[in-house]
Amino acid sequence: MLALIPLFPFIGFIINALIGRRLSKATSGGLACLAMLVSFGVAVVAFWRLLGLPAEARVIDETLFTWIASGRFQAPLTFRLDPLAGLMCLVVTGIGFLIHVYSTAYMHEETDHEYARYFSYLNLFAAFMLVLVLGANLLVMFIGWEGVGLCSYLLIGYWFDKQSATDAGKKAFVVNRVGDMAFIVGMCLAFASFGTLDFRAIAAAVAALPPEVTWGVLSTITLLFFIGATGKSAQIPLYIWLPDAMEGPTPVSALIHAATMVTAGVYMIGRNAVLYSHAPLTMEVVAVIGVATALLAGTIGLAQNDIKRVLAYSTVSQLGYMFLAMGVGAFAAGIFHLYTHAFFKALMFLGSGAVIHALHGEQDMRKMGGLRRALPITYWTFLIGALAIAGVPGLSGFFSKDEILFRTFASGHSVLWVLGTATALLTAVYMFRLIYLTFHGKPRYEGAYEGAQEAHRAHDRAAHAQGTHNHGGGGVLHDAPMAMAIPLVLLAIGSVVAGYVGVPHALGGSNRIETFLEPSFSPPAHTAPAVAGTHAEPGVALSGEGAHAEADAHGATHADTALELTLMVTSVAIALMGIGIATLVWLKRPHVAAALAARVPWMHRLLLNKWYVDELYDATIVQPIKNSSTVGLWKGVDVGVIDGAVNGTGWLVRGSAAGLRLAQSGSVRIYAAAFFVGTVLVIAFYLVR
Amino acid sequence: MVTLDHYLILSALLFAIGTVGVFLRRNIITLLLSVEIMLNAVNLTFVAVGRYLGSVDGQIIVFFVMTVAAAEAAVGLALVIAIFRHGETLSPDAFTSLKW
Amino acid sequence: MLTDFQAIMPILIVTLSAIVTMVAEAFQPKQERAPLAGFGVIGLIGAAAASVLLWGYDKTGFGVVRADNFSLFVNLIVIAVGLLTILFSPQVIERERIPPGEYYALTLFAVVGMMLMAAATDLLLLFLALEVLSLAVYVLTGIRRAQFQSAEAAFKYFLLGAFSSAFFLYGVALTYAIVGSTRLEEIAATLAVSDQAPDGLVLVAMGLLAVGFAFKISAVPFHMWAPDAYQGAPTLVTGFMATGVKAAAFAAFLRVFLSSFHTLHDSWAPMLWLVAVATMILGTVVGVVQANAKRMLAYSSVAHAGYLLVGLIVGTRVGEAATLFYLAAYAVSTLGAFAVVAVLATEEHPHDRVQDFAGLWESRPGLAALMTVFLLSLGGFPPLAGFVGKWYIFSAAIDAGYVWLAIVGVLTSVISVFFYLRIVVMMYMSDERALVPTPAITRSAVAGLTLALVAVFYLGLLPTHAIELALTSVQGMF
Amino acid sequence: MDIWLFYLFALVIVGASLGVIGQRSPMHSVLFLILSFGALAALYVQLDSPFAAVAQIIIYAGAIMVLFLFVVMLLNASHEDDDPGARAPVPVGVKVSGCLLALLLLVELTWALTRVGRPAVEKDAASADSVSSVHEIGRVLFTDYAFAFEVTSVLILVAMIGAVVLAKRKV
Repeated sequence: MLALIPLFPFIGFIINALIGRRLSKATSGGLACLAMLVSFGVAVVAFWRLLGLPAEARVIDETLFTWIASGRFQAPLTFRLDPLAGLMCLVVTGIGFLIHVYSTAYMHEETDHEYARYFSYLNLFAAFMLVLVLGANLLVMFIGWEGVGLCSYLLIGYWFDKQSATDAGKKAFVVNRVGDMAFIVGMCLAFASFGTLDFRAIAAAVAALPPEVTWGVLSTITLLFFIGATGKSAQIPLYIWLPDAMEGPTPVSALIHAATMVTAGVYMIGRNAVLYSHAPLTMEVVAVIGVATALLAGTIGLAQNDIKRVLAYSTVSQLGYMFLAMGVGAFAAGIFHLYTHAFFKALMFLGSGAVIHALHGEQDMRKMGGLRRALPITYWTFLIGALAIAGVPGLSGFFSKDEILFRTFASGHSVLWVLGTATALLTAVYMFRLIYLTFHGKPRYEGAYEGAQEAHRAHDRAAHAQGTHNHGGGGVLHDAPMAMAIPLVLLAIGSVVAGYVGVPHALGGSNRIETFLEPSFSPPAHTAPAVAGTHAEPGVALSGEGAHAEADAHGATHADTALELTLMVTSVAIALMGIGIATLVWLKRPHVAAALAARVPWMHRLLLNKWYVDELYDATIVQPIKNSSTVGLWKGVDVGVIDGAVNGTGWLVRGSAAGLRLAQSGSVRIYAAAFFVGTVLVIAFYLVR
Repeated sequence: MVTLDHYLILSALLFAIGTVGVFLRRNIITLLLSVEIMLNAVNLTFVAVGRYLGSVDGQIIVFFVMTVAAAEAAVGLALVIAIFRHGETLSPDAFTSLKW
Repeated sequence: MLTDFQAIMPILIVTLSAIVTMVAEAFQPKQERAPLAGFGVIGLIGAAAASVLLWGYDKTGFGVVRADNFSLFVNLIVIAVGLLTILFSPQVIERERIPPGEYYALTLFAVVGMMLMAAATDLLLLFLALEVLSLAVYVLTGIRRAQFQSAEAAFKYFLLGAFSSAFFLYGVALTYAIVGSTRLEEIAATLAVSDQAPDGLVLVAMGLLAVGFAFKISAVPFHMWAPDAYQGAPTLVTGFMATGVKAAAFAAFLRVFLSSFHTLHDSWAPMLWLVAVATMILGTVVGVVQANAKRMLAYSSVAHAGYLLVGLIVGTRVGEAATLFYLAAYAVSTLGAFAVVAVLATEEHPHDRVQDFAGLWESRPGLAALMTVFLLSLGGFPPLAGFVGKWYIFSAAIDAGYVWLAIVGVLTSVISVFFYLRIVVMMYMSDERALVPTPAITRSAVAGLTLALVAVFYLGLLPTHAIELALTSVQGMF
Repeated sequence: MDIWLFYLFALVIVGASLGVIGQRSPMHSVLFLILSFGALAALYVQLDSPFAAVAQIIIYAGAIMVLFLFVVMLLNASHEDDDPGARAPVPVGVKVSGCLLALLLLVELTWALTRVGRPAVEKDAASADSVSSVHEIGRVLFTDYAFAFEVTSVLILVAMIGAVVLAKRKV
């Protein structure tokens, strides 16, 4: 049954890939949506069955067949549904389905052919993502891990006639490969250390060990996995690919680069929660990197003008939050945020897609404005998303973000808490900056002018467009069509209500989601007593967090409640302050923004240029390689490819370039010389020993 | 007194001379000849070692090596003829269209 | 006597089929075409059957040939390689005007040499087998005499091959000088009793043998011939030598170094460690910038030699089994990829540049999909054959403490994906179309491609059986 | 006496081999090589291996070298400077580094060969008869080496097919 969940999208992929070119758009799109819908249905049923089990026994294992088995080397192809995987499955299939539906409208200008190709990639992506989620061991997860990376590459570069798109695809792929490498090594090391790759077996093996206070093998494994996660989930230093990934079609950005794939890193850490909680040193690293990424991306998001880039940096920033949660041991809170974020970020991406769609591809916010009246559905749904991400009470983002900040503070990381809260402020500011620039103020889009010329009756009003004008571009602007509007509305509803599964105790809720997820983060039941003992030890405040969460589930103490309420009020105040600042600067007094930029130009330039990180990479890695390879090495080689590939292989290529050029000269003498040098060296090696 | 080492070192010297050939000459046939020198150097080792061990194995192996040398020479020379038809030249430096 | 012939039965069958092929061509009537490929297929299937029947008996023939499970496993790999090559051949032979009788006979003789290399337990016989194999492959490389590149490739390969043979032979001679015999078991016995540190001459002899093997498997820095020979040879021959020759050379390498010289593992492993690292890095780095698909695959095969060396260096049972499994996985993937290149070529256009693959997904979706699978398998993409092989080798390495070797392996295989994906990207994501007409594909080529595809998925999804076989086959070897 | 003969023949072998690679006419190279082979055969005789010596003369100097000579004549490659494809001489750097490499190899081999712990072995006169016995050679060749002998037939067959395929004029 579990196998059916990824199977349906996979069938959809096969059909669209093989005969998609002969199908009409409606058929191929419908097929892809149907595949996702059925998959979602199966996921719901499976989830329902999971809920029917007693809390401690909520695990459904399904071994399809023994993939690799010989001696010590065991890796069955097993899918596993536990609370964590169940939640992720619902998110992936549910939101995935909505995005498929949205895509049918968004992509309708493509040819039949391209349309089928698009949906086949999208289905394939969903299938791999579900394999990643459902995999019961590292190797199966790795199938999905690699698969989603590949699909992401194909989808970012989907509009391959656009140079920037193919470049972005390559960049994403290169950066991801760096992370994957660490992941594979970590996997090998984990196998060498535990003799198994099954998550539960590893958890059971680790649970018997004391937490690793000094650097050791557990820390190494977890750090390697974390590097893998930074690649996939766009954290420092490997975040640079995600903003560029916006070159792909917007629904792809929504699905892959906001709601699902990028969360794979967070999910993977959640899967290995027991392992991580035994490596407190890595946990610190995770937390610090997480909050640093959150803050950095937040500041960059403040100055971007491309609507999708703002959202992209916002995604990086929110992912940083999730890693912060993971790092302080609040696994459930991190996954909770992952889940709520999926709703509102998908919503906002789709909303931005509707805007871009309406403006025929315009993405620069400086050329938007005043779209509120023209695109009411988009506006209102987008506003809900923005309120949710800003952390306004009552919406989903509020609950999850607060939970993370509370846990961070409660675990004694007050500095990280301050930084996290500062990021919350930034989030509110840049989100509402986006809202105001896009939907409020004077229309600045070309259609506002052209449309006016075409539509006579709107001519005058458009020419004397006022702040409140609404018809100027209205003549040519269309709000989202049905297939786009319905997903927006559904996601907006989700963004509001999704948080209510995790109402904290401090507000009289029962935080059901944490209680529900907790078994996924503890070692398998039979070793539970040993773990409890370990957690009770005083030296292990960090790893004990899971246990704390459990304690909370049963009833928080008064002090905790008071603290939580205080923090909550603080962050609400911060969020409102952020919205207020944005309102003041970009809505009420737009000139203030310009003045601010003029007053502290270096700051503005720094932010606008993304802290010059891309330039730094360019100067330290890309340029030296370009220089060394243009010095006449490998003439007539596709230069674009060198650039792309060399980004990652940089120092390797540079180091060996001179010798290699000399080497393959085509002269048999040189080949023989290399042979003799080798022989002489081999013999010398033996003789000097 | 001629010891085994005399023969072995002569053989090593001969082998080294064979290896130099490829760097000096501009004629494929001479390159093949230097391979023959190398094979003969090895043959000397076999015969000498066989003699000092008091067994005929060394000589027998030399027969096999000669067979191999003959077979290699046949194929090699056929290749030389084939390649000569293309470029009307026997210089190894003329054959560098495959590179990088 | 009967045992002797039983042990060489697979070899004998293929030899006979090679001779039959040759004779049949000589005596066929002018207008008719004898089903030459058929004889080869029958012979190879017969040899495969004989290998399966011999499984587990560990027969020894003439004192110098061992039909143990190890050599039988390698037999199966090289038979598969030969079979696939022959299946792809008819179309290519027709197009390139290659003399069919000689072509098939030489291919089969090369298979004979490969099988003999894996089975030989005597260094002299090993050398002879190496020569049979090499001479056949040199000629196959240059068999398109009308083409300059083919002749050049054959010449380079031949000249360097002859040099490397001389070095190998010198190693045999020095071994003979020390041990007084060329039999592997006597070498092992002599080395085992000398308990003091190995003297320099043993190590030099071993080094020269290693050089000879390293040349055949195209390990750095003995690889220089490979890209040129691979590019210039007819594409199918390239596939054949990139897989079959490598498999046979590795089999002999494993047998010699892990039986005769196993006691000196601590001496040779560090040197091969360096070679393996250099091989993996160079093959990958230079592969990234190639514009010719065949040349790129050549560098890829250099890099793969590095991964295979990892299994040899590890030197444990698991490592050996991993090497064998990897050989099988690598063979089917590589052969499949080369076959796609080969069947796409036309008389005027070799279709071997990376740009030639532009838009293949539009014109030949089936072939594009096949190529994707083969390339992804080579890149170590789960759940395909190449991934399992890599995973198996690298985890064996980490298990045995060779962590850095595994890290270099992972790093380079991660990078290597770039050059495989370049072709994939060309096929799917290119708006320019290579306006090259693609030829019709014969039924036998379709059958061969399907077999290779099935094998890639079989070894990727259900590798257990093959791994078990590989493990059993290395058990009785030493 | 023995040692002086050895040095004489060694000198001829080395000198002739240097002649093979040291001058520009392939024809002369082949002739030098035949001379070298002749001297080598003399050393074989000194090593009580007359059979190897005879084979060396007949097979090597006789058959194989004649084949070479034949090809040299056929292609009319009398002098490498006359070759139209050979424009520039081999760069001195390549020559020098090649010689250095070979020298290094020689030093290494000599070092390894002389550092071996075993004493300088002498020929024992007792085994001279058995080593030079053609009867013994025949017996061992067709018992211990019978299979290898058969394999050489395949080898020659391959070489034959190969030579025909590569060198025949019409496709």
